Amino acid sequence: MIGSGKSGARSGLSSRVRRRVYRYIGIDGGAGATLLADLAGRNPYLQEVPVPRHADLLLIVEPISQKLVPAVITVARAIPYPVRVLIVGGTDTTSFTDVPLANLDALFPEAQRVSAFSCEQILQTVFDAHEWLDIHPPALSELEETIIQLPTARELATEPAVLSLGPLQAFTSGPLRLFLVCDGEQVLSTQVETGYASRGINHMLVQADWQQGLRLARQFDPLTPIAGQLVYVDALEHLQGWQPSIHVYRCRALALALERVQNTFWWLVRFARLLADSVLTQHSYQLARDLAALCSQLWQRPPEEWILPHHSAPGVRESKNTLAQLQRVLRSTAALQRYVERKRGLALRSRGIGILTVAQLKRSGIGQGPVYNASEHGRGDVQSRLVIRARDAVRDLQFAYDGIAELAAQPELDTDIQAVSWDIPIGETRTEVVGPRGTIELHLYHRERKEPDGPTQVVWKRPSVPLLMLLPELLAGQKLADAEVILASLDIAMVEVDG
Amino acid sequence: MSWFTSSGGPGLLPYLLVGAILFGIGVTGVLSQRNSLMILMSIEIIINAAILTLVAFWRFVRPDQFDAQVFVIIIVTIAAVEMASGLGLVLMVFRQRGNANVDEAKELKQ
Amino acid sequence: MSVFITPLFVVCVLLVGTYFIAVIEQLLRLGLRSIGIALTLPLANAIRLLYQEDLTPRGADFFLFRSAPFIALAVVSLVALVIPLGPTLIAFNPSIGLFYFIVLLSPFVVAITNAAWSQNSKEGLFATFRAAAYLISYEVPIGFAAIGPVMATQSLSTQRIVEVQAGLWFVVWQPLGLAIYLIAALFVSFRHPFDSALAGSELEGGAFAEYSGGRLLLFKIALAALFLLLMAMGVVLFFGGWQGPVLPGPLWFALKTFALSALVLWLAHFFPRLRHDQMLTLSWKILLPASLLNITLVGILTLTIPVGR
Amino acid sequence: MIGVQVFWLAPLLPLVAFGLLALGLSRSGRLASALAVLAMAGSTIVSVLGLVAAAQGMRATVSLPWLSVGGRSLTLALWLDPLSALIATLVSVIGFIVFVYAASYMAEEPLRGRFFAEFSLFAGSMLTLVLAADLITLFLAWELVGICSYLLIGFWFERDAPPIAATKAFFTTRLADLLLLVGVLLLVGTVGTGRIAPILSAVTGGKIASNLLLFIALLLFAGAAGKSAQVPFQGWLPDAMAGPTPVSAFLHSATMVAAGVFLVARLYPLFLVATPALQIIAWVGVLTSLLGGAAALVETDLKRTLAYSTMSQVGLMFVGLGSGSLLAGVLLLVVQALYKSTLFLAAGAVDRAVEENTTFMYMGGLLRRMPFTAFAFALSAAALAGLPVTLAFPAKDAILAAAWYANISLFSAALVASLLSALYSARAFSLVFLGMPSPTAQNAHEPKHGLLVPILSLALLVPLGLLVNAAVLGHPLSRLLGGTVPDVPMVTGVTLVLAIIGVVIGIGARFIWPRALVWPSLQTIGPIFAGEFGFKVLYRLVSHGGLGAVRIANIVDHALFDTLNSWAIRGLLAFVRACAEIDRTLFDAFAGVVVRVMMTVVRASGRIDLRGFDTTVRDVGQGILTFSQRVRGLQTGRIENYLLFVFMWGVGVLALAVLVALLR
Amino acid sequence: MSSGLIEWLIFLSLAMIAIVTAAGMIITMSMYRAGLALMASFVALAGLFILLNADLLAAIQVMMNVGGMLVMVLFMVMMMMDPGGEMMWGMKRDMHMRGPGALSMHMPSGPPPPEEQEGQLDAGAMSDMDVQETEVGGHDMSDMEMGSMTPRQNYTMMVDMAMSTAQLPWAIVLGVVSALLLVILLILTPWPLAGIAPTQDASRVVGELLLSRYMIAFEGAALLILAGIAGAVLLAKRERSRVQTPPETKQRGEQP
Repeated sequence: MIGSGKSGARSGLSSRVRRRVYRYIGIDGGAGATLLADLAGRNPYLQEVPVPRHADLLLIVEPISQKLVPAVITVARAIPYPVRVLIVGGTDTTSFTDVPLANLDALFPEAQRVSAFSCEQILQTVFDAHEWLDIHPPALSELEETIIQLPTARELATEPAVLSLGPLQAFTSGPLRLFLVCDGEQVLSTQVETGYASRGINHMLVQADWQQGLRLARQFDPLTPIAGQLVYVDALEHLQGWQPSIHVYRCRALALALERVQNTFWWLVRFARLLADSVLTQHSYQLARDLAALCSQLWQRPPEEWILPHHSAPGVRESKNTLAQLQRVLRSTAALQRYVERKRGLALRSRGIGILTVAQLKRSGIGQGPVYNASEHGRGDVQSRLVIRARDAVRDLQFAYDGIAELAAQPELDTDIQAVSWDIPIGETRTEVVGPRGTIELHLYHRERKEPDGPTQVVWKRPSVPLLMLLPELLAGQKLADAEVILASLDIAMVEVDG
Repeated sequence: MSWFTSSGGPGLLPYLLVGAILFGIGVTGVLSQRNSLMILMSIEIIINAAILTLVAFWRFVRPDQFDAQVFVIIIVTIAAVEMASGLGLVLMVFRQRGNANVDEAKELKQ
Repeated sequence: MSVFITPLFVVCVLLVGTYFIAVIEQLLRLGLRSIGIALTLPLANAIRLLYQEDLTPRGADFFLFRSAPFIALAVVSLVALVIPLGPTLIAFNPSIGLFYFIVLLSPFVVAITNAAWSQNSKEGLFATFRAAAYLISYEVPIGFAAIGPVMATQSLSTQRIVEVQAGLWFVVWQPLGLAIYLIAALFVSFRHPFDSALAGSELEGGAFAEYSGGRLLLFKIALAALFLLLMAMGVVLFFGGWQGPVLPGPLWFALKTFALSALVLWLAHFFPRLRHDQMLTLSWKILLPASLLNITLVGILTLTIPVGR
Repeated sequence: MIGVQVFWLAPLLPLVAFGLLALGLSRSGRLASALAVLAMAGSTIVSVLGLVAAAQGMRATVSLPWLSVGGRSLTLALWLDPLSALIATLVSVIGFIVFVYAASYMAEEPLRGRFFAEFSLFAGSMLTLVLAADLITLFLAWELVGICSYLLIGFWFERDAPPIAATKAFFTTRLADLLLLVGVLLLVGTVGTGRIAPILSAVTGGKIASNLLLFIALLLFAGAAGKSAQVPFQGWLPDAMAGPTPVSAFLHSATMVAAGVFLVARLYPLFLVATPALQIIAWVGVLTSLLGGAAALVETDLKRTLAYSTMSQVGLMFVGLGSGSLLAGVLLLVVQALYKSTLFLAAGAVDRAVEENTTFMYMGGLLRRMPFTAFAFALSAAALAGLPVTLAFPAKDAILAAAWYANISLFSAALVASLLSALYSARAFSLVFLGMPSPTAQNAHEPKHGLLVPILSLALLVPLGLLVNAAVLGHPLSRLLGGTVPDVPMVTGVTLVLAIIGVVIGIGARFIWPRALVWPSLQTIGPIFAGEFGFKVLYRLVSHGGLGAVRIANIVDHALFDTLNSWAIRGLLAFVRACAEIDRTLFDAFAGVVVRVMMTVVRASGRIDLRGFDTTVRDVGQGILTFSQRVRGLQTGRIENYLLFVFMWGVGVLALAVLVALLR
Repeated sequence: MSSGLIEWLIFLSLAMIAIVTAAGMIITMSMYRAGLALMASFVALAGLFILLNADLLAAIQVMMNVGGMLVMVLFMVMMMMDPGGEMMWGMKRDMHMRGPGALSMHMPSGPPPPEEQEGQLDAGAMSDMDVQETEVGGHDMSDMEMGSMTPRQNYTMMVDMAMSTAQLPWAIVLGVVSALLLVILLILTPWPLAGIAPTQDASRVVGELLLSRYMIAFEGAALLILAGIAGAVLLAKRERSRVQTPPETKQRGEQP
């Protein structure tokens, strides 16, 4: 029994009774998967519901692309009166100049706003806001249709049912729309529609100088900012021909590993909620929370400040306590791994479905990442993906533990070189970093100087894309209830795909 | 009339009348419906009319002997079986030609 | 006069019981330490739902959509009548009480299917199919599991079943029957591991996807009440109903019922939600043969050792 | 005495084993064989106990009420009396050994789980048959045995021969069983109970009219003849060799063919009363024996030879029974079971040794290569020949003596038959084990112990029987079954001389014509015997009758019902068409006439107000035309319309009923 | 108010329900409603059984028929090509759930109106119609408004949606006639009445009867059920529905 729901409900019983229950449905523009996963377990008085009809609070996490707007409006209209809307806009949407993003304040002028990206603030705003204005969602404008090619009733011998999941997905991080053509409970064919989370970063990275470039790279996949930043920094350093010190390398590796573990945990939380496996949910949620707390007070300065070209890294803060905590997290992660491997109930639901062979993966150009490892070392089904991720988490934590112990032993050598604003030299480079979903690769070409100065061409190799391409052949023939589980087990980040 | 009321309450005849009316409705359904499943359901109505009559007779003619109830149980069972096999047949028909309408089964004519 | 009072009493008991079921659920979600929240939260939720507007989706089958929750409630309160709360405290005591109980379980599913169908969406349609499939597949095991005590008692009257267990509870020598009954009961009342017709996230809430406000509340109450009643019937069948040493009968009955439901919910929360075909497999390939086996065993025991009579 | 309490376990154990195997334990063949062997061992012990108890003069009956529908109550009853105990012991002992043999013989068989399930059922049902105290029970067991033989003979159903042989056996015996059933029902119906003891007492008490009794006896014997392959039902026996060897061993020794003899022995008093039946039995027996012996003499296949020998031996048993000596027949039954099973097991070993070939041409000269098998074979062949080493000698002697007492011509025929048996047994032995080895026999070797041990143990039982019978106890069988073994010294001498002569000739022939499989002196008459003695057609008919019946049923079904349907529909259509025709011609014409008349009238009285007439006329004509249209439309070929007609008819009937009610 | 009067009231209401719902089953447009109506009629009959002190039969009636009808309904929903059952698959419900359309449609009489060249809409086109997805969840075929259709379309749609065959009038006549005849027959026949009420506990007696005197019938019924199950399974069994290769997925936001 891990006491989730503590922090919100600290105040006494009386206030609890006075407090009202909010049942929210979250709309995730792509950046907010972690936030929503965290929020759902924070406070029992703020419950997440899967269906708009049961909700009375609409929680929108910016940025929302134009394409997603109709869905948002539909959901808002589906919520019974009285409707409240809360917009969470942590990231600076202003910087995305290329693709026009939805202006939610125009859509819902009565909405409350939280400009920070933290659960505490959201809870505070929700519970302390006594005057909610009622929302009058705008009428649905003209929607573009999607034509689906169906098998004819002849070859089915019954009527095909087209089930459209999304675009607001509980199974992927970020919006994605699936059309499942079902014969009864069996999925016959799938049609994927993407582009709901596109912010046009690919365009903007070109002609962005390196500060903007760094910021955009961090935004590239909001779930793994460090990885994105790191790959960009590596690229720059490679172009410049700098060699950071071993200490810096180690610190970067540590930060990356911790981020990987954290992603895995939050993904696991969402996955467990999807399976309605409460034990797993509580376990992984607690782990994720602990690790998040740990990371927040691990470094002397947050990573995005010191992961810069030719910067030196800071040491870790009060080592004893952190080490003890990390030890604890490590131990319970091992326990989690055992649970995932042994639990029969979980295996019932996850074994033997969504099997991906190595050949398939190779064909679609996947040679690394947890999914590939699962297919290579395990049976390649959903359960083995779970297990592999858990093992990776344990390994990464072990690595982090050793590294931090070492760092704590050494005296910190933080001689901060102020980064002079230099420009990107002519040249071409390709760097890669192991993110939580696989290797992120960056190709930077820079041919000639121009104003504003930025690389000529930027190509990201994103691990989620080929998985998405695999989806239709993976889902064909699966049970309807399995489709979502399989999709979730792939852990596709739509922001990464859409860019 | 003694078989119209018994001890103040409705007697044999009212039940029989209800049965007759249900029978008529069933006949109408069997003859008029276009969909074979609807025809099956109309047959069910007819069967239930018969059952009602049977029970009424049991109650007012031989209440001391429970054979009628046994018959009713067996009839209900057999009706269920009939329903099951009928559904199977209709399913076959449906698979062969895209629908289960009787008025498009004209093989007798050709 | 008691003819009118007892049903009223039964309904009140039912409401209290549903509240406690909800509390137990919250406790399982939040953990034992936040008992205070668990106690207040159901009430808060209920109030919230009452405030909410209740919508009828466009193109819904108006009549069915509106009437479904009331059908469910009506069925539940009819079912409740045959539960013996005490030596004399039973609203309606026909000679075929147990049969009556089991028979009335299927109209409840009709209510669910109505709700699912009438909301004019594919998700609802899938939910309809699933719920109906479950109806067929659990009616048999639960009936067979309930036959065990009947064989021992040689009577279908619930009151009689309880009286027979004065000496020895049936659970002592029919544990298999109890297990089958409890699983099937979870099945019947669409409880957690078996709730893919109502909460399968691929169906976005399935049968209740379009319900909101008061009707949703009614449905939730009906579901919880059905589960409570099934547990109560389980107590009647296997745990000697209101029989108990010191305390008055009704109190014993309440204690046993809540203990049993808490236990079952706790056990259930260790499993992830099952897939529909897994549920059907469980029912047809495991529960059904097991219940037949149970009947055989009980028959042998009843004939050899005169337990029961 | 424990044997009395538990004897009913003897059939039960194999049946239970079958149940367990059928419930799915037969997945693993090893487990299945172990279980079956265990069950047989258990029932062996039980039946031996029962035999001991019976020998001490104890009797017991267990009965289990089966169903009591329609006033009469049927019970399944087993009882323990000397005969049943003896045969049960025989069956279970041989069964046990054969099972052990089969466990290693079928070791490579993928489906041996199924095999052992059926085999245990076979044994169990035979034991039930033997111990049955009730004719109904006996008949049930009888049918079970038939089914099992079908299943087991056709065990290798994917080959060509076995299924045909199985069908043949099944239908031949079925034909006989039908007669048996009639007989049993007659008996039960007349006596009023199914129990054997009261029936026998009733029969001996002369409660039944003699001619009816004769009829019944003949019917019963027909059943017996069917099971134990007597003329004219013998055709299935040689083909039954298509089954696995253990099956043939069991089926020829103690179970199937023994069943017929057992039935006659069981109801022997009945036959004693019906004397003509007894004579018929004797003659049928001797005929079968002669035919079988002759056929065995010219057969070129080892197992078939043995099968024919079985026929002849069983025929001799019937001779014994028919000529009034129960003891002789039963004695030969017991002994023949022992050595015949040995012979078959040995034959199975030989087949294995020469690469699954069963004809003589692949054998020969195996004596040096597989001495133990040769020894066992020789021992039992000698018994078959009637040499005095074995218990077989007194048995045959007794039978011949009985025949001598009964009828001189019968005796001479039986004498010839026993000579034949000596000849063919010697011939078979010499063809297999003596002379030049054939190429396949070059590298033959002893079978593995799993096969050898049962063979030897059974073989040793054969002479042991003699000691037990003659020396140690002095005719315990006669003491057990009552009555005395008929014994005539002269006959004994003759038999002995004949047997020796036959054996010498048989073995000598091998060296005179070393290459010949069939002795040249028999070449001419060979074909007559080789087949089924002109009964071929009958068997073809019977065996293919099964499939034929099904086909015929199909044809009839199609012909009858389809034509009926089509007739019905065609009739309906014709009716409708007729309606259409009628109104097309009649009404239309009529309408035309009316219209014309009217028009003339109208035209004639042109002055009078036209419009009224005109409209009415047009309406009439129009109405009639539309009506004819409507009626023509009846002929749609749509289901629902025909349904409509049917219901119209029903309503008509209803209206008739109402009229009747109104008139009353 | 006497118990007899109460009994009369209950009887009348139940009989009313039974008859009206049975008629409604034939009349209504929606397959699902038809099934429900039949179910309701059965339940009302069960009520009548209780009035006739046959509680056991009432329970059995409910148990057998509610479940059975539910399955029936599912079959209808699954395999009604005519829009009555197809509404879920993307027809506008109000078209036949509200207004006069709520009653079942008949075969249009008379010859079909002439074809139009453009925008003609036959059954095939209709079944393609629900292919188009328009929004999350519910579907809408606004171009299928009754008003906005040419006569030809209207005719074909009427034919497709018709629940009853062209011989409806005959059927009604026959039904009425048969009912009337039955009624007359019933009234005319003198029934031997026994003025006593049943006393024993039905379930026990019936159970004993079933297992003693009617055992053969009982076993026969069991056998029949077995045969029925086997036959139904055999008939309804179908080879694994083949899963054809998924259509090309179009990936937006994909730069080469």
